[in-house]
Amino acid sequence: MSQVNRIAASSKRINRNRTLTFTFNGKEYQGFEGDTVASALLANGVDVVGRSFKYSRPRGIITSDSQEPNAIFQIGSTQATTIPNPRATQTDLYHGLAASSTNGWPNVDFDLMSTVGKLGGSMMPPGFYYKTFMFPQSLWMSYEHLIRKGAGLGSSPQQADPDSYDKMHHHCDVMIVGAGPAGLAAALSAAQTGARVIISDEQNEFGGSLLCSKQQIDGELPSQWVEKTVAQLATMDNVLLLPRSTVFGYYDHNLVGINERRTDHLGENQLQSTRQRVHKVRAKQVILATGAHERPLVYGNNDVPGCMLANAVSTYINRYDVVPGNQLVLMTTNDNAYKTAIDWHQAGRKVVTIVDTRESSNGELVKKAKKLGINVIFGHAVIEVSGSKRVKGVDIAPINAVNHSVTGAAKHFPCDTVASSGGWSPVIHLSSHTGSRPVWNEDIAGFVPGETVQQQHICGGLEGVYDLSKVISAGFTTGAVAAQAAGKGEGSYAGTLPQTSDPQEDASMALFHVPHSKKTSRAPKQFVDYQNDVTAAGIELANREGFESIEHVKRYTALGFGTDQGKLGNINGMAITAKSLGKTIPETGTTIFRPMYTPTTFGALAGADVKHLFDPARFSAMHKWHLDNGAEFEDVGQWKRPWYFPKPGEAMQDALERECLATRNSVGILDASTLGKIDIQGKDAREFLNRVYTNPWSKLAVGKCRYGVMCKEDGMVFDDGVTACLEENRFIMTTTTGGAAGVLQWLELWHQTEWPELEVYFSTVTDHWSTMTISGPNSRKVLEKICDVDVSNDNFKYMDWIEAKVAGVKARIFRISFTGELSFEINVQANYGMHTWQAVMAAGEEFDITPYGTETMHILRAEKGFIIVGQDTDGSVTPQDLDMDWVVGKKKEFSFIGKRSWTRYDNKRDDRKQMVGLKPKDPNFVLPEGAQIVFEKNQSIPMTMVGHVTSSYYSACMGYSFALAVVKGGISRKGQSVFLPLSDGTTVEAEICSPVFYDPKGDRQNV
Amino acid sequence: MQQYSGFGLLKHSLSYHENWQRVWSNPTPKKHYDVVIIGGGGHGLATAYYLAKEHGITNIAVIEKGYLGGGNTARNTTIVRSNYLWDEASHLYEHSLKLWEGLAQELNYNLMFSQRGVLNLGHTLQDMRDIERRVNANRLNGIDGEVLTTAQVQEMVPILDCSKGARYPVMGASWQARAGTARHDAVAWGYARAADALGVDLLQQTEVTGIRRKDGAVEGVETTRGFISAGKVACVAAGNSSVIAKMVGMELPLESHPLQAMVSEPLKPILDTVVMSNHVHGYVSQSDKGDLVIGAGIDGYVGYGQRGSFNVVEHTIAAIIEMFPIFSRVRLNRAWGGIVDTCPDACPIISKTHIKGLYFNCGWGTGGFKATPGAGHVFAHTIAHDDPHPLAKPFSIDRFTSGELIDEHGAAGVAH
Amino acid sequence: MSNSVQVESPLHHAQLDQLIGQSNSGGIVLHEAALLGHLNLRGNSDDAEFLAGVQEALGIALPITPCSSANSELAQIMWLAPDEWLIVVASGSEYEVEQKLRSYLKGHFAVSDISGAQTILELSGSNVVELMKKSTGYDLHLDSFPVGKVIGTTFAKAGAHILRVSEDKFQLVVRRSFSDYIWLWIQQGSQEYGLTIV
Amino acid sequence: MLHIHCPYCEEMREEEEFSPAGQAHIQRPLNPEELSDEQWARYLFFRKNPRGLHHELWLHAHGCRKYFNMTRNSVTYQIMETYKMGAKPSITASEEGQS
Repeated sequence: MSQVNRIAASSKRINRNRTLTFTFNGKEYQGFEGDTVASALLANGVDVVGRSFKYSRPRGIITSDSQEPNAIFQIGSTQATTIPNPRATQTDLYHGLAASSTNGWPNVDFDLMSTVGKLGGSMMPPGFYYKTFMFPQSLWMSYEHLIRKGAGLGSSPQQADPDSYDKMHHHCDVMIVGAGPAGLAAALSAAQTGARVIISDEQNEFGGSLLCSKQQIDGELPSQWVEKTVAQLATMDNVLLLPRSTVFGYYDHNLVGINERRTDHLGENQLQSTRQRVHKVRAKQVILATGAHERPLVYGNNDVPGCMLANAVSTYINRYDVVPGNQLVLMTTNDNAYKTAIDWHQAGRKVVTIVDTRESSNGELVKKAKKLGINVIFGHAVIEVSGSKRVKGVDIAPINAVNHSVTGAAKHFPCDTVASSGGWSPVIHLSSHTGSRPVWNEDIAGFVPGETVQQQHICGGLEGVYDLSKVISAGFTTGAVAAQAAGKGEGSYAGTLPQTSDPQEDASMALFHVPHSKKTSRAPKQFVDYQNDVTAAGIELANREGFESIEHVKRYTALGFGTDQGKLGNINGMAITAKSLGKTIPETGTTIFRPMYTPTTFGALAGADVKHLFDPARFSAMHKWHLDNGAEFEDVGQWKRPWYFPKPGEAMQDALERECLATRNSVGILDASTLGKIDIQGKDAREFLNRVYTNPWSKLAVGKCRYGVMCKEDGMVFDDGVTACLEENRFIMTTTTGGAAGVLQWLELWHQTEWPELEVYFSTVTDHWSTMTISGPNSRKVLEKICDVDVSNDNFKYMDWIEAKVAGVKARIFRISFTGELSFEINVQANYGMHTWQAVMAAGEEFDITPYGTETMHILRAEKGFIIVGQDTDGSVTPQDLDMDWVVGKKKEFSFIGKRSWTRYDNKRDDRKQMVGLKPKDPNFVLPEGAQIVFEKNQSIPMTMVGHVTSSYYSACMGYSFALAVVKGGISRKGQSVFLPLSDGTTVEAEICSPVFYDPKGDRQNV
Repeated sequence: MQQYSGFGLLKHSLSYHENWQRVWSNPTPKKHYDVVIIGGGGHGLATAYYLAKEHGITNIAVIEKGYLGGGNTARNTTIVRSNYLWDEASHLYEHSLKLWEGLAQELNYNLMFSQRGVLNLGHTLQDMRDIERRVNANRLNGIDGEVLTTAQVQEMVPILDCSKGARYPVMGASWQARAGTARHDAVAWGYARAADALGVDLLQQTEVTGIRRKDGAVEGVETTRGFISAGKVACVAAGNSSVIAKMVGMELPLESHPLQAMVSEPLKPILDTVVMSNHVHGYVSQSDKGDLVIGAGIDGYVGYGQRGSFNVVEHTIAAIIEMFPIFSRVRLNRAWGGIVDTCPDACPIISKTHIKGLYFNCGWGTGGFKATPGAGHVFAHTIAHDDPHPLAKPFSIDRFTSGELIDEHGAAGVAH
Repeated sequence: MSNSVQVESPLHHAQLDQLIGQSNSGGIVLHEAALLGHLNLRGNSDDAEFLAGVQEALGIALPITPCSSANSELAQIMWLAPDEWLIVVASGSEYEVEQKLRSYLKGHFAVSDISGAQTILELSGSNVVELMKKSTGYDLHLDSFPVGKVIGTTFAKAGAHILRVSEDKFQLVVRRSFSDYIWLWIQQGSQEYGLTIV
Repeated sequence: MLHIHCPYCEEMREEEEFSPAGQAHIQRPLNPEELSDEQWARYLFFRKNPRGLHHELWLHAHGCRKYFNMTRNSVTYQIMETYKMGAKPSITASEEGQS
């Protein structure tokens, strides 16, 4: 049995010369190029495509578009390429496609869960979770475990995605969303003004509703007008056409987010290009031409496979040559849906009857249907469907829509398909994304876009205009108006409009929920939102329980929370709520639609910003040397800094001890290029430094360096570093690696916003300089070998800087020390960084010069009690807390940043946490960094914590472990013991001491 | 109050669920209330409930301009945890967590509080120091917590990329087993139902337009349904707190920012715990329905629009893929935004004011949901006694003057 | 002391010179204009004396229209901000030009040598605009981004200054420490077009 | 996603180039030492945070590195104007009239 529902070739949208084989739930089927998975399944007579989420009822395909709630599949043949939850109605068929249902066990045709659904269904009204599973408290996690087992639709891939994704930015005058009749007309008319135009459509080809319409334009099939128009647009340089491109979001200031599916229709592992591309379009004007979605009617058992939207049925017939059944009952509230019966009839299959809920209609389509011999019953409705895996028949009864009642006996009609149409709902989603509230339009019984602050235009079905001639005409006008608003053209379309004649239609009826002879609560289930099994009875129950706001109804019943986001059911749900509360629909209110319009691939949203491009990795000029020499790296901000340099087979601690000892005993070298460096010039540079640093700068002489601390205005330390006076009015400031950008911004902030009168300029020169620090008693000997000036202690003192040539390269050498050893910080222009580094390494070879990384640097500085901002401080520490009052200027005239805050109550407490050293009682035990400190060892929990360890190491040079810590009132507690209760349950003791452990007098750096 | 139970459910199913009682009534405002609470979100409703239940004050109105639980309660990612760094904050959040643990039974409403644990990943050495410090502090405060190695993290969440090849490799994590998630709407509804049963008037679709004062004390509130006299007025308006404060000429140390969150399409169970990463700026859990629930960082500008900028969504999703490369083909279903009122020290304000009878509970930033029971509880005490609850005391608005800030930025650098 | 001083541009490690000639069909053509002299100039563009001083030193008027650039034999000048310009000069001449500026300029100004801090990547080829669209949110249409215009903007997740040299040729001024990231980005973004190194 | 006119570059740029920097027109007190703790706290921490028109400070971080002012509606996100440092806004909300 193959493609039983495929009728003789008539549509040009499918290519009968290309047969595509695919599988669904393991069974092989065939379709044609141009099919969607849904059309191919219907062609093959597949009825049941899934099971419902809550009740496990068999479900079939209902729609032909983004509204589809049931045909949600798992598509893909491997654990790397599988895609959870695409809609069959929006998935182009390709050869070898493997699809399966996402629910149903062991399979969708025989689902064990459905027994539970049938028995337990009545136990599962909306909100049932909230009312049960509460006792005993201890068992909830077990209940939940079972509940979670039933969660979800499709499955996440288990392996990494082989595909890549990217993004593109665009700017245009007019962005048109939707390439149906309105959108295409608008594009043409806007483009003809010379405006830059982008038009996108979610379908695989342009044309929208015209692809499945038979209403002639200029005497030809509408698809011919589409072809001509698209061809014309394609020749224009100022137009970008984006088919297969869904606008998922409309953001502030006219930014439109579009996801283009580039290879999905070709199959898996199409690695020749990115799989999907997000286009971010900043448009001067946006035209929304998103059309309208047909609305189903809500009636008993309306979820039995074979119940479909009328327009979807027409689409399958006209676009795909697929008639999804044999005997049709059409239920409608309007003339328009008569097309479906006519299409069905003309396809050669039987129309059992048209059931029109109105008392009468004399529209042209009604007359045409009657003329074709199709039976029409007015004033009736399908109140109930029979069948389980396929419609077997319907009960049709006379109804009174005004008082919502069935007014007579129901009559049974056998059939296998029920098409319903409750009118149309404009696709207002995008217009809601930026906060615009939709407004109810009584004439079309639907919401249309409300007021907006966006530069936005709407036309066509979105406005509630459905006559093709009016839609096309509105498109041409809107295109011209939008172009003019963007500064192009005269605002009107001068060309001739294509001609089409619309059938005269009688008024439609505003009906949403079809009455049943039983009360809604007792009638067969009448589904509103299929995916979440939300029924009319459920909504009424929610209303009865007091959930009256439409948002409460949604949240209580899950209405609109499916992957179609309420496209199919929201309006019906609102109408049922309104009716049950005795309000109008606008009084009941609408809900605001949010992005995404349809679900959007994570990978596409991330684009190329994944893996090594997730965040820029920054490198110094010597990085390759570090790599070649086996460095392990530490992430510091975006920088990759050498952490330590293990020799083959060496453990980390061994490497650190070797690096420390080498530096203390001979010479070590550190790549310090990542420190921030800011060139400060201008006659007020000194004054500026006085204001932003805590210490004074007025007297720093040319050739000298000084350490400085910066506070935020709240008095807390936020950066530190050495600043050198290069010339009378020129300084070079260093900042921490992580703080570089922030400090420059900070300086600019104060200069630009508060003190523009100060003559000073700041320029970052971080990347200009490569910085290598040689440190240790032999560092001078190394430097002397390659430096062209006298660097003896007499000529080049501690805290001086000089200009010299190092290895033939112009350098600034700073005699500053972060290790406490004799140190020289050599700065060369970064293009010479590698050269100089290698020259220093060569010169140091005889002293066994040892490269070290950040970890050894941290140990050596901690031995000297030097802080690291961000490790020893955390934004709640003042210079006084650090026992660094010496870095606070006492006589500075200007009330420098941070100063005022130190006189607040909290800053004057004497039990503030203060920086101290700690010596563990066990000299071999390294306290964990982050260990908490208590005074009372035996206190029960909660314990009174008085501080914590900020830095802690084993010192190979001193032969014992040590730490830096903050302790309440610690400065006056030196010599006292504290206790550290550790996470393994043990408590260790340590003694508070000076944070300067090594060479407290500072002799070593002064030699 | 009608008791809920499995048995009740069965009974009602036999009568086609036609006889369920209203969960709350729709009263006409009285002329006077002892306490008027501005804001019918989770915090406001919890405050009303505890005032009625524990302090015997039942002549209370909760005034809500929209619908109950419609603000941040309806928009958050529902994470509940108490592993904060500083004593003051961790005590408050732990107080809250303890209340969470018995709340479904107390309210007779299943809030689906699910203690599936929270992992806070560390990606740098400093992250790990901070984690160690925080976990140690938590343990000594009697709050559960563990520091996990990369291997332990990998074992717990096999789908997390713990390889060294990641841009920011996972170096370890903190783990709080008692932490988890809850069904956010149910929290508001559960408190509303219980408060209503205790006699609290829940006035929805009612907007406060002014606060009337006399001699430095509140008299009542002007509303879209007329003047309502009140002995005390408690403002629990979250993102709109500054708007209410302005009615009495006050400024607050707050900025209201957009905070965005998003969910994927529902997936079969794949992620059992909550995984958070401050460093790569993303956090994710999987709901009982199967959605991946994802939180983003806040937008830097003031925004009352309940939406933020798209680049925040892009970055957040990239962060999720950085952590979970297998989610690359999963699809994002919906993204939305809330308005979070943030304090300079990332800690809330629970405070009396210089106006007698006027109280504020605000500034929760990204941490409000998890605090709902605790905040309501201590705020009710503060209102009832006109004196701060001991746990609320450190969160007085005076701290901004004295400098006694509780700087939680280290623990809460990213939204949660 | 060694006589041969090795100099390495920020993209030295990518060994672009070895990739030259490997492919000629790429829609993207990349060239590193390496090791040029880069000077950052600060000053007040309302100060006629300052403008005159620059003109005298460089023989070319300072471009003071936002986002404009100017060229002479000696130097290429890019507007970065109302009080900030990038001056690009021949390799090795930066010191001399800096001194010249210092000698001609009076009053409040600043010059910083940043030759080591950045490099210039020249991107051209038939698909160059597409690659640029992947990388920056700026409008690349000639009406908005004409030849000679220079903008400071984002390039992927880094910052960059971008100068349009011709309709299909751009110069990117990028920071040294970000250059490897940008090199990776360009390779990724060029994959579908092909990349030719010249 | 905001689209912002930089008053220094004199053209529209994408939000990614900018960083917001809080409320505009907060002047640092000239005499911090003379302020009470309350006054100092007000300067440090207390903000208007209006629902409606807001004057705020922005930095063109990836462009010209200049700080500038913006008047923006914090509900609709419409930008009324951007203006240079030192300039006064031409559009202000009357104290009462803010939405």
